[in-house]
Amino acid sequence: MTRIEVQEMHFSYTEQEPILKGINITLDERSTAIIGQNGAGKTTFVKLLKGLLRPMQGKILFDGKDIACMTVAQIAKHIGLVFQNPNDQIFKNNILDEVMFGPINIGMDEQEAKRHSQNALAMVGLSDCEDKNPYDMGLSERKLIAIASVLAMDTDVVIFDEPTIAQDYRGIEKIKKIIRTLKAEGKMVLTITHDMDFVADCFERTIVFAKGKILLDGQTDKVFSKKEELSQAYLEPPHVTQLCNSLGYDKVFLRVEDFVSYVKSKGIENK
Amino acid sequence: MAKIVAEHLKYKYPLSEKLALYDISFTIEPGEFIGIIGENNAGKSTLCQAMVGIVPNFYKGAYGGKVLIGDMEIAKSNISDICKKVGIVFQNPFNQVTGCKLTVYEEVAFGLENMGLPRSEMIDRIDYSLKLLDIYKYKDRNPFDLSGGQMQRMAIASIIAMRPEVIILDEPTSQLDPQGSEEVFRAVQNLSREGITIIMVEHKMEKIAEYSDRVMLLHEGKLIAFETPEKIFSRDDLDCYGVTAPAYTRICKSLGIKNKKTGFYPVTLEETKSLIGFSEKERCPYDQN
Amino acid sequence: MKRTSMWSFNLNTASLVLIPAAVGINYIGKLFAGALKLPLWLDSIGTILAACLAGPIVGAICGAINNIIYGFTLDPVSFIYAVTSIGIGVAAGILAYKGRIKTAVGAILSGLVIALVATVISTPINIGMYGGQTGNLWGDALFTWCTASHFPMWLASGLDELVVDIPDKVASVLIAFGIYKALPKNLTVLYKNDQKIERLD
Amino acid sequence: MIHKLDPNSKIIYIFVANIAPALIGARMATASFILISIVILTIGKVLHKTAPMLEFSGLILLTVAIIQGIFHQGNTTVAFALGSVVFYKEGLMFALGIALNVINILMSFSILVLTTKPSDMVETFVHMGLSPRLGYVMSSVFQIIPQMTKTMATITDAQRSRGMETEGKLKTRIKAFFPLISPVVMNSLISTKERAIALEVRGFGSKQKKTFLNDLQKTRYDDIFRFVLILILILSIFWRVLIWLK
Repeated sequence: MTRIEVQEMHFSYTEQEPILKGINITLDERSTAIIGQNGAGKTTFVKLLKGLLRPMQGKILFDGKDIACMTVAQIAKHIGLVFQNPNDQIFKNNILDEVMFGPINIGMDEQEAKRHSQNALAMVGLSDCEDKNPYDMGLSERKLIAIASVLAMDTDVVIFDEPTIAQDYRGIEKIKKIIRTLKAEGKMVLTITHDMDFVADCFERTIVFAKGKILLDGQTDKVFSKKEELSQAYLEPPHVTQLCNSLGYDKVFLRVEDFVSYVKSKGIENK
Repeated sequence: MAKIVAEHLKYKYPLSEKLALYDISFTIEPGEFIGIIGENNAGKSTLCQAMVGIVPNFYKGAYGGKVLIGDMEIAKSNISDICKKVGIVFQNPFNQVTGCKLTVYEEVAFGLENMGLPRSEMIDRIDYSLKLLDIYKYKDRNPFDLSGGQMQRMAIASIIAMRPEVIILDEPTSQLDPQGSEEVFRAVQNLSREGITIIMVEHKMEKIAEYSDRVMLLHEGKLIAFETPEKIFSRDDLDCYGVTAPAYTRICKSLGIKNKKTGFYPVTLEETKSLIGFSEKERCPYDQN
Repeated sequence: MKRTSMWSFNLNTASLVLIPAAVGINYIGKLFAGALKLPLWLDSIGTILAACLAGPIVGAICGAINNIIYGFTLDPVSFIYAVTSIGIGVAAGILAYKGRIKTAVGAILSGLVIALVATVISTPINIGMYGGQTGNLWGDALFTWCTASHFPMWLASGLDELVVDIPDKVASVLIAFGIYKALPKNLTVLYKNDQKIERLD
Repeated sequence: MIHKLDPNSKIIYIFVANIAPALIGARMATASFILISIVILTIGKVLHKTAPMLEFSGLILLTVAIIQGIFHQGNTTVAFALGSVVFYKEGLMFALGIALNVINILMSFSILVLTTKPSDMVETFVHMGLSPRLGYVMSSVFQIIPQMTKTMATITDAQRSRGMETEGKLKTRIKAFFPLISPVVMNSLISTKERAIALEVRGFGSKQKKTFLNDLQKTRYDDIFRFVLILILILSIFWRVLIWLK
């Protein structure tokens, strides 16, 4: 089982402004959401996991091995990261070629790369546009192409940065399905997101970043029951949780279904 | 104040085979807050742009029917004249910065310089709109050094300074963090209170339900319905149009809780709270307000 | 639909906004060539691309503004070479308008033509400014050899420029062509000034 | 003080500094203007900033001196020899002339460039009658380049995340070129559409005569400075005419 241990990690771009101040955390097979305001250090954190940035202090262990002695290209074989803006990576004028770029870079042969890429495209639902130009598609489809191009690398860890931006209801449902499939395949999934309903629906564990530190970490429903800490990080709980709060429930629900079955179980009849 | 009237509006982008807007007609009264919902490519952005003349004057393409803002016919007017009556704010705050000004203050002045306003009037208007959007304190910053939420509020301030009667917001918060979104929604509410007509495209249905007087549901370029939020979100066929009702409405649908006065499911937190709270505690009848 | 002349000065906003982007692309190309230590300049990709997209006038303005900005920030001498950049923009615009940059072979040939245009314009400036040299290692070596062999100045200087320009412009046009091909058509259509609104009633 | 001069005055200076020596036709005149420029730059406390420009052109000038010194076509008088390599006086003087001209251009432009904000410069041009649309284009270049450089850093990260190598042999580096440059170019072209629309809805296409938030400020020094410059120009024209009449 894949594990990433982060020990006493510090990072800053300039001396005056520390971005991450002593992060200690162990990431495991639970699907995990990372939430917090912009500037809280979420993206910096995942860039450090990817080796794109290196910690000033502390270390990151991937399955017990310090990633400080791995190159970015070596880490790329184990950890995949889907950037927020697909336009920052797409450069081929054919979708299949674009998706195959990563797998070939990390040493898969043509056949294998193609097989993985086609599977990945099937997973994001773009199988029938393999030969299209990515730039003829809309932004939401291009985001799916970027996701496929990382999935095709078949890494043990997949990290998403804001996957739901620019997606409509159906797009978000598709992404939820992808995350559940990855989880079922035994991969570690991490997601940075601002969409709390998405977090509530899809992630077992939630980590809240605030001002370069980890403010909350735990099972998603536990995290969302901490009203005060959340408002300290300028976060609002999911809509269903807000309703529970305003009704003065002591139990907190995250999803519509859970709320409904709770109310029904109490046997309260409307009318 | 001007009414917005669309009559049999049709539009097709250049090089495209399909109509992006198909025979759309509606009337929006002055001061209304209108939400527009629908899945991606339903025509939401195209409709917004048809109300400022970007469709068809910027894109060209094929156009039919007409849109009137007061007595101004959009397709026959220049965007530079329309923009004095109708302002629009887009999704990506970054690409709306003109990119030629070094401070927030000058950035807001851009539109006013183009309108040929005298300097003193410019200053009055810029001060007013920066304060309204609560970004006066950033007036000397470089626009690109602002956070997403601040940049988006600057974009709105730049439009407000031009004193339009209608403001269109096309997914203004989709790229912002929760705090940034909240800042923008608060600003939009303020504008609505000032009596400006607001038209907002948004995927966050809870927000649409909370703010809108009426909601347009678009699908494949057609206007499916244009009703109150309660009526729209109580529909059983929302799924077919790729949209979902607010969490509160979904809960009440599952529980079968309707607002007896309107006959529809509740759409906001407050309404849901009082209905569920009532049925739970079986206390005094639901207060109609 | 009747095509308007490629020389129309009536620039729409889209093609105007294209210009700073193109100048930025020139800059990025130069930066990449430097960072990746490639033996080329690659500082006219943007100008060529803009000329292909929006015609010779926009190409010319891109070239001129490119050098004016360089003049203002890095090297005032580049003001004078604005004439060369304008020539590159105009040549690329005409070649694209005449449909010469539609295949890789066409791109290579166009690269040669553009290199020739650049040389013809630059050589007199090189002679006036630097006694005929270009400041490029390979070109100046050839120039030295030519001068030593008593070639006339214009020829030595011309060859100096040409030997640098040919690989650079061929590579630039090829890159611009590669990018042009990948651009979505609904974007490229915006830069054309000849579109009319059809009625659907 | 130099920073406060109207950019117009500085432009007039560039013009005079480069035309007058040509009219007078003496190397001393060029040298004098270089000296004046250096003085002005020193007053403005920006002389050190000319170093990168000089370095840039200095290398070329050095090779010009070497090549012309050895191979210049009119070479007859030996100046000195380094081993078996002989340098000639004519060639070296020719190179000196070139160097003086280039340095004069560099220095006179530096006054404008180093003591004026680019945005002010463009604004002056627009006040003077440059089309505001072209003015927009020029000032946005100054903003777009830092933005593109930022994007480029993100793109490099994104491609390295997909296992791409950016360092190593020439072949590896050439292979890295396309994945890095295409997204930057695509990004910037695609954003032109949104930006063009954003400008349009703020009245960019308006036929109305534009007004300005910032006023132009001309100081008393400007008048003195300009008067002196124009005097120099007239005197040098006089000089030219005198020589010509002889």
